[in-house]
Amino acid sequence: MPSGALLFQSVILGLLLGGLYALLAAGLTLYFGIMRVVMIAHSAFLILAAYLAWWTHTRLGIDPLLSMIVTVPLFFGAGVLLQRGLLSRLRAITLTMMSVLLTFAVALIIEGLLGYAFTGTQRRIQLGYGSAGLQVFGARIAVVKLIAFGLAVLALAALYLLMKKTTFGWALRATIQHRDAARLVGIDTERVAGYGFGLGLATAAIGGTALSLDTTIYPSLHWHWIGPLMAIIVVGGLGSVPGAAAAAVLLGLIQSLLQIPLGTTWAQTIFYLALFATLAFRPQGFFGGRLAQRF
Amino acid sequence: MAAESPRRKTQANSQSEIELVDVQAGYGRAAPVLRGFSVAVPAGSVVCLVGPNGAGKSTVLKVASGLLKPRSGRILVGGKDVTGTGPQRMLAAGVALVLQGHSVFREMTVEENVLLGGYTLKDKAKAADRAAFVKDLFPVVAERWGSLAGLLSGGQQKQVEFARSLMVDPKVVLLDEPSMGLDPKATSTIFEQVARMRDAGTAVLLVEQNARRALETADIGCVLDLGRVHISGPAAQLLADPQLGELYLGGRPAEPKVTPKS
Amino acid sequence: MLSVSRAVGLVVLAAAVLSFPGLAPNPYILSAGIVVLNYAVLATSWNFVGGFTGYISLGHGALAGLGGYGTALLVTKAGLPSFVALAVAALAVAALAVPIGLAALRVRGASFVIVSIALVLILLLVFQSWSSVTGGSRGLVVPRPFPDLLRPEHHRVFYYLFAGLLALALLAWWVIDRSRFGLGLKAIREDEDKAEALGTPTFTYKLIVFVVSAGFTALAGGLYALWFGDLDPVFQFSILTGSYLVLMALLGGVRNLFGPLAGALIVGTALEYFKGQFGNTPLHLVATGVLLGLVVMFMPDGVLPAITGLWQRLRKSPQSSIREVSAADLQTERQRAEVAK
Amino acid sequence: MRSSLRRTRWATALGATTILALGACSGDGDGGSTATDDPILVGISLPLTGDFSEPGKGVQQGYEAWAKITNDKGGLLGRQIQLKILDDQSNADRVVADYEQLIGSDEADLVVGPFSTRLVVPAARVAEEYGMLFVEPAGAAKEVFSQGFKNLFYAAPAVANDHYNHLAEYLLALPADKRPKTVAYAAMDDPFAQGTAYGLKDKLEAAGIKTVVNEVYPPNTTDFSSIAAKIASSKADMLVGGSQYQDGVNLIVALQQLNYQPKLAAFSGAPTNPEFAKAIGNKTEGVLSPTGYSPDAPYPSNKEFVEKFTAQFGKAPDEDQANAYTTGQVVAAAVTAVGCAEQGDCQKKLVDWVHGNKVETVVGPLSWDQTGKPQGAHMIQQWVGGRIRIVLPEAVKEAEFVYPKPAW
Repeated sequence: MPSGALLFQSVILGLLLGGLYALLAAGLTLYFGIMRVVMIAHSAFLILAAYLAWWTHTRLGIDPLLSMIVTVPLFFGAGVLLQRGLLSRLRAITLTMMSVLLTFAVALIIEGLLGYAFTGTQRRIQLGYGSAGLQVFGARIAVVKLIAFGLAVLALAALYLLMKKTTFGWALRATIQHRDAARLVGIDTERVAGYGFGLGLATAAIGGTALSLDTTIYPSLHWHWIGPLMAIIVVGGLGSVPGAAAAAVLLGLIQSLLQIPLGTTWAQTIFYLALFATLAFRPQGFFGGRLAQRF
Repeated sequence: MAAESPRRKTQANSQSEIELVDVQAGYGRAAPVLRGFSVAVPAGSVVCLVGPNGAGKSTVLKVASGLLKPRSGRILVGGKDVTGTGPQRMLAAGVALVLQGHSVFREMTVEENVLLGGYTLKDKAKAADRAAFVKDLFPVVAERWGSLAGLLSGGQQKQVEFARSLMVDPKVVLLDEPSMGLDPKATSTIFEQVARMRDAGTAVLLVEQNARRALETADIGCVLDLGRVHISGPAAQLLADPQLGELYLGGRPAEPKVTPKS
Repeated sequence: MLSVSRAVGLVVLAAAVLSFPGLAPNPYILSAGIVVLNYAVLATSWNFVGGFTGYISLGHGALAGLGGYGTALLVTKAGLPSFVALAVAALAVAALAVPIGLAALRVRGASFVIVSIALVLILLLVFQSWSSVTGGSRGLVVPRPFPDLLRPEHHRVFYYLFAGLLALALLAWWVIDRSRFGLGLKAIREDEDKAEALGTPTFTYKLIVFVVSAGFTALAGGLYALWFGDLDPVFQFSILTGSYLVLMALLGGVRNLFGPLAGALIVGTALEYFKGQFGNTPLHLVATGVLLGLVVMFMPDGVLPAITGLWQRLRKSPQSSIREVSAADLQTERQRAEVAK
Repeated sequence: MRSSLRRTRWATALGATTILALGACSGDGDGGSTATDDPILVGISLPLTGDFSEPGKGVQQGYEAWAKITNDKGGLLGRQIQLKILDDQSNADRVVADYEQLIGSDEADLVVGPFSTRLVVPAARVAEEYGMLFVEPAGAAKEVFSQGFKNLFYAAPAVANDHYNHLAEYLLALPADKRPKTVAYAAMDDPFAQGTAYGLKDKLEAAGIKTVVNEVYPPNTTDFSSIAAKIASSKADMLVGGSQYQDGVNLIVALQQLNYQPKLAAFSGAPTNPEFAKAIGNKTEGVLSPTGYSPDAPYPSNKEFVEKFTAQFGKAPDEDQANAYTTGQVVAAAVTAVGCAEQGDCQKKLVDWVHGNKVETVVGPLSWDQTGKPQGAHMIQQWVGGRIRIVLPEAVKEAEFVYPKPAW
């Protein structure tokens, strides 16, 4: 029987992890909402951002967080280009299937280029405060994890405000929810879709930076992330950002707790079990989102 | 009517708000759906297109709203030729389309839905004015102002869509099957609202399966078949025509029933 | 109906495939031939789902892995003879495909792809972790079905076994293609809602064809395990394998009987070429990615339809004196040369 | 490319038809050359890309150093050594295809092993079935030796399970009240890494030392906080990590974050890495690691190896390079003793020779049992005073064993 302290520690770790999952899943949800695109390359971009953060720190000697000044706009632009230049040119009838393959190809290209530029060696940022921890009600929280979590929360909050309070956010939500109707009220849905993609990819830039603070990175790491993220967006209900966030935190928590009795590997299966259970019993997802059944 | 647009009053009947002239249109390389179709919607009137399935009714609205470019023919809005411009331009010219089925933004509030109708308005004050106007015109919209649009009943959603389309103060609203999927009670409400829109000064081009009910509301009826106008005339006249009734309106006129005309 | 030219082509193709072992200069080339045949069987099996219904599965690598492990476990744990184990394993995988299909096919498009990816990842986790049965990361050794054969002979036998399996898969595809069942499936590909409205039992059809596809994939995976001899979860349950199959089928042409086969030849060769070309850098991944991207963007119907189209155009206008030599032309030539050799 | 390497070595052995066939394929025009002045082609497949690429490249350097050093001294049997290295992309399918190609198509005279247990077994099977001698630098897990291979030899002092033998002896010799009472194990799901940790676990458990945590994590694990939480919560006296490099570092950092302070911490792969100290914030004092190789080891050939390797690559060799070099040394010893290097009957003679003899190498004298398992043990190194030093066995120690270890 695990001790109370270990349980509490695991709950904290699960929440911290869930925050990062939520941010990353938000990006995937955006793409899906906008174009019904399952963006396989999202986690490859995530690793790319982590590498850029690592590079910033190792080669330039400055704080990895500063890399976001470059990566966030860069990824935004890349997202716009990806949507306008490639995805929007696919035939509408086979868009969902072909976009999977196209983004898969993008993921392979990123992985290959990362391996070419930085070799397959595992990398890790070594921060002065890397091993520091805080004592909180008997649990210890690593400072770097807290920073990563803070980044994720800030980014999610910013995303929320953007979606709720700005004209662009309204236009983006309208485009996601009913593209034709959005066009008919005068929204340039093509452009909004492009920016929406940029926004999604920008979350990967932030997520990647957060990720780089406390884990090892290597070029093929993105395969490790794409599964859980896919599971999260399905469980949350394809297309629903709040649903994805809820599913992310919940699954992160369950994963963390399951690691106590089951160990690392078996605990990961929770994502896929949740995915299969969702599709078998409630294909529209557990937290809203009405698109799953149709698409 | 409490909420009438003064501008429209002065313009009434001076000309057609929208006019499609000899339009040929179709999809891809297939044979044209519309073959020399013409219709005019006079200011302050409801024009109703009826006709069998596949006659091209929805295509007319796609052309009129700029979603589909005609292969030939002209589209005039307020007398100006706007042929071949996209939906954005058509909206700016004063043509708003309300799609078939449900097209509210379900995960957004009624307020957000309606205000998005004024997305193209630069003038904040005007948007606020229009919002007040449509809230007045559609009491349901005002009542459910803060709720998620997806939670409203079908008829209520349709009214939100009407309200949304009126935000830009269009000259003409195109309605594609507004009563589709609604129960008879909601259908009655919707047609009442169509009449109110007209009375408030917006011309309406209406496409309906529920032809008899629609013609009861409309001023002018057009029977569309095989891609062109078959018969057109005052709606009441079409309703009364027994032959037409048999062909296009689903049998003989029903037993005289009380229809709420406003 | 087979036209005369088709029949001749078929005979030439069969002759080329069957004479390859005699012509291969050394066992290495023969083993490379087996790898390509294995890819061809897998891509053709994939095409039962991908080609007929338009559902793209990135998870067929996992079904092949299941076939491999199933065969291996039935041989080592249950003591079945190798080829009995292969048949039983394929049936078991086909049976397992029913619940998988029930979850994956209830939903359309995107979710299906996600499920197919998830299938690979979860099986990887399970086969890695459940090491008391699967051997986990220590791997699983599959006993040789013909322990007395020397390696070159062993290759030769398996070459013909794979060729036979390929013929069987192609035949099954051909039969379905011509059946009412196939017609229903193709209706799903074109417009699933319409197909459903017209009374096609779309779900049942999709499920049946998914099960057939899974069965053939498992046969290929199991046969490969018997030939190869070593199983490791990391290599058996790899998304990359699945993506190669998709690339092959798509490149060759998913609506064409021989599309996946042609794709396997081209991609198999290309993968070798990339590996040789980029040496010890991971740029071969980039090249594969670019190839996949180009196919998706510019040739989603595949090379065979492109070539057929070209051929028909040439035949229609034989009077055009200058024959344009396009990339597709060269490709045809090269392929013919390859098939003939 | 391949044809230029193809040689006509079988000329006398296999008769006229073979000469014709090979001559036609080779096209290098010197079909009449006699076997003795041709280079000896050594075929190797290594993971130069993919998951194992880092150690794979280390092994490559070891082989290259061996070829250069041997060739500079006049080669083997008066023939130059020519390496043909293929990239297997860390993939078992590839490694088999590579050895098929090396043996069947390139007709390598000798083949030596790849990196990682996962790739050694399939590779060894190809070599076995073509009757080739197969000395390998990296298949340390016990499974490698239970496959019934007759031609396989592991060119290192000990298999994974025996790496900690000296440490186990030391701990069990301590008075009962000073011994660690509880141990936490965390091992990567990899036959080699698990082998090292479990070899020690078996011995300690047999002596009644309790296992309180036993975690296995997949090779791609990047976040160790949950595993660390379990270990920290167990308050185990001793920590044993069956690790390669980065996972060991990650686990230590995660444990530091939780302020877990064991009395003893041993990791199989990480502490000998030159970047280890910096990676864990220089809090290395007392961390243990088994090693099969030390650049300072007194064996005769080692001095030459370290010197020439450093000249060639600008840094001292570590274990991966040394194991590859050792592999070369074993093969060279066999070739020199038997007097041949080619496919066919010669291979059987080479195998028999290795089975029956002891070879002096840079990791010490090596001999093997019938399964190809080496009969030795690893040294135990420990970080003492900011450097990693040999502390066990007593006979070769460079520093005193520090126990309990200071806080990190």
